[in-house]
Amino acid sequence: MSSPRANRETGPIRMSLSSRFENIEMAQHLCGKLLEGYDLPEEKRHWILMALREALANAIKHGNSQDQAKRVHLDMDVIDDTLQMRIRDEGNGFDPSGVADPLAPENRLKTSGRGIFYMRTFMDEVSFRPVDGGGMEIVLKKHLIREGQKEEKGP
Amino acid sequence: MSSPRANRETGPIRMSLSSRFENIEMAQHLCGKLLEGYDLPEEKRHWILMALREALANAIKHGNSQDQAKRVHLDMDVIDDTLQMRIRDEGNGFDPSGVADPLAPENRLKTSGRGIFYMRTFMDEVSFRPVDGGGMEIVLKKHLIREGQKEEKGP
Amino acid sequence: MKTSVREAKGGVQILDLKGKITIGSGDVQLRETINKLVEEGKKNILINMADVTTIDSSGIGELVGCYTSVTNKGGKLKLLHLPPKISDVLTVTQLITVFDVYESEGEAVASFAA
Amino acid sequence: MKTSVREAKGGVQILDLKGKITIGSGDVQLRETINKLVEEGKKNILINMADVTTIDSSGIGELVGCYTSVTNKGGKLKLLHLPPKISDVLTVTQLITVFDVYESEGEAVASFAA
Ligand SMILES: Nc1ncnc2c1ncn2[C@@H]1O[C@H](COP(=O)(O)OP(=O)(O)O)[C@@H](O)[C@H]1O
Ligand SMILES: Nc1ncnc2c1ncn2[C@@H]1O[C@H](COP(=O)(O)OP(=O)(O)O)[C@@H](O)[C@H]1O
Repeated sequence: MSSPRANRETGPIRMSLSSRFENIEMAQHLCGKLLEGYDLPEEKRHWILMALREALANAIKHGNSQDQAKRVHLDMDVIDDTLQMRIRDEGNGFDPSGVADPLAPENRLKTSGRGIFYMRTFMDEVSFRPVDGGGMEIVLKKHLIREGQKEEKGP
Repeated sequence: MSSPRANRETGPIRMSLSSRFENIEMAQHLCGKLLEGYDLPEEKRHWILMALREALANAIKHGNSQDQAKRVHLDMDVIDDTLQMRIRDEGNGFDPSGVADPLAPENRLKTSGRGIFYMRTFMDEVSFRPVDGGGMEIVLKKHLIREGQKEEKGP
Repeated sequence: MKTSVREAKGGVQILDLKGKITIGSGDVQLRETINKLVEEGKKNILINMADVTTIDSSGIGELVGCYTSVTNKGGKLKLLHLPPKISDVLTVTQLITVFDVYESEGEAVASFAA
Repeated sequence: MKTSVREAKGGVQILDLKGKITIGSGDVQLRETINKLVEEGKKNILINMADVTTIDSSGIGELVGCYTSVTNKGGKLKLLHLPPKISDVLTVTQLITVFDVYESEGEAVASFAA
């Protein structure tokens, strides 16, 4: 019998989806399955899936402008107990440093602009890089804490 | 509100996995999610997922010789209510016409050789083609019958 | 998402939401329901969030948009039965103080008369 | 997959299987359990399939392999409580007639004495 550790290792999982919001659930479903091997508190699992949702929604909406011919690419892997998700679109990219702070008083009641903030709140690490040939890649990382660890980042 | 039909259409879903048998469940899980939109009898769903399992097992075992650096590729789509799954490996391919009939008396008690037979039994269409640059692609098709249709192919 | 509207004491409109308020599913629907109430001259709206299963930043944005449009018309929009995760999501973006949030329907309805 | 062995009347070994008998998970384990029983000289083996949730062609292959190795040693391998889908899978490959299949544990155990 192999150790539980070995059972969990899947190697990198890649998927790509047509740019439809309905497909976000497909990706969440697969990520949820990947996380099954880890004994995560339900809350933590929920925040990870929400961060993934936000990243995919941005890739579909802002990146690919909901053009269903364009694809959203998701790579997932767990390395050293850290979940790493890369979400890539086929859009024009953007400058993440230019994104407004949703907590600034003048933005507090805006109807948008909270997606990246939520990702940063729920994940340990969020980074952006432009992709060769256009599009943006966002990398989300979260350490999947083992037994005995109850502390949570995020709300 | 969009029609149930429109909700179901996802566009092609692609995934790739490292060559480990444990990953078969990942792909089944995603396929199961794709099928959720269709009101399939549980039996039918089960046979589709079993056929997918057999194709992936062959890709991992015979195609990629369980080399975890090699990947198994799965494309899924539903077109005109027909599920179409393409399973591709990075192996050396094979000649499907050379595969022995598992029902022949001399093969009946063999410990292997039933995978392709099961795929053919459970799916409407099974076809093979060698991939440029090596590897085999197998295409599995199954019509996802709507309400009022109770007839099942397969056992 | 499913929406249904009931009227409580004092003409307070209770909007029961059920399901997801996420991008492409429920977010626009929420706005349209609220806009319709506002157009009908309903000014006191209580959104019952008890059966909302998921919300994302788009859903939160719509909630804020509804708040603003009701307030701009001189009305009040309040929230009832916030599930803990939605409360968390409103808290981190400092929106929880913007909304009046109630745990009891009776108290919530009465508060509009104050 | 989980396996456990109990002994019934007449020295019949009942092997209770639980879970999946699929490639890379349970298939080899089944063979090893049966081989061990055969090596210990146990000749009458009844496999209780009631709690087998999934089987694939590898699992079926192992079942056939176990049948052959038990039979070759002059023993008997029979099946108990076949779930319908596993029965279907054995039927289409014309293996269902190879195995003696029982729905009652008592009858199955008694059959070895016949
Ligand atoms: N993948 C992307 N491609 C292009 N622009 C993006 C992408 N992701 C985010 N953006 C830009 O960053 C802004 C902030 O994103 P976000 O915080 O998620 O809020 P929202 O999506 O509600 O605007 C977006 O409005 C958009 O201009
Ligand atoms: N993807 C593949 N690449 C190479 N050979 C394959 C592949 N799939 C099937 N085969 C060949 O076809 C044979 C029959 O496959 P199958 O009917 O699934 O039975 P089994 O896998 O039990 O041998 C295999 O033994 C193998 O030689």
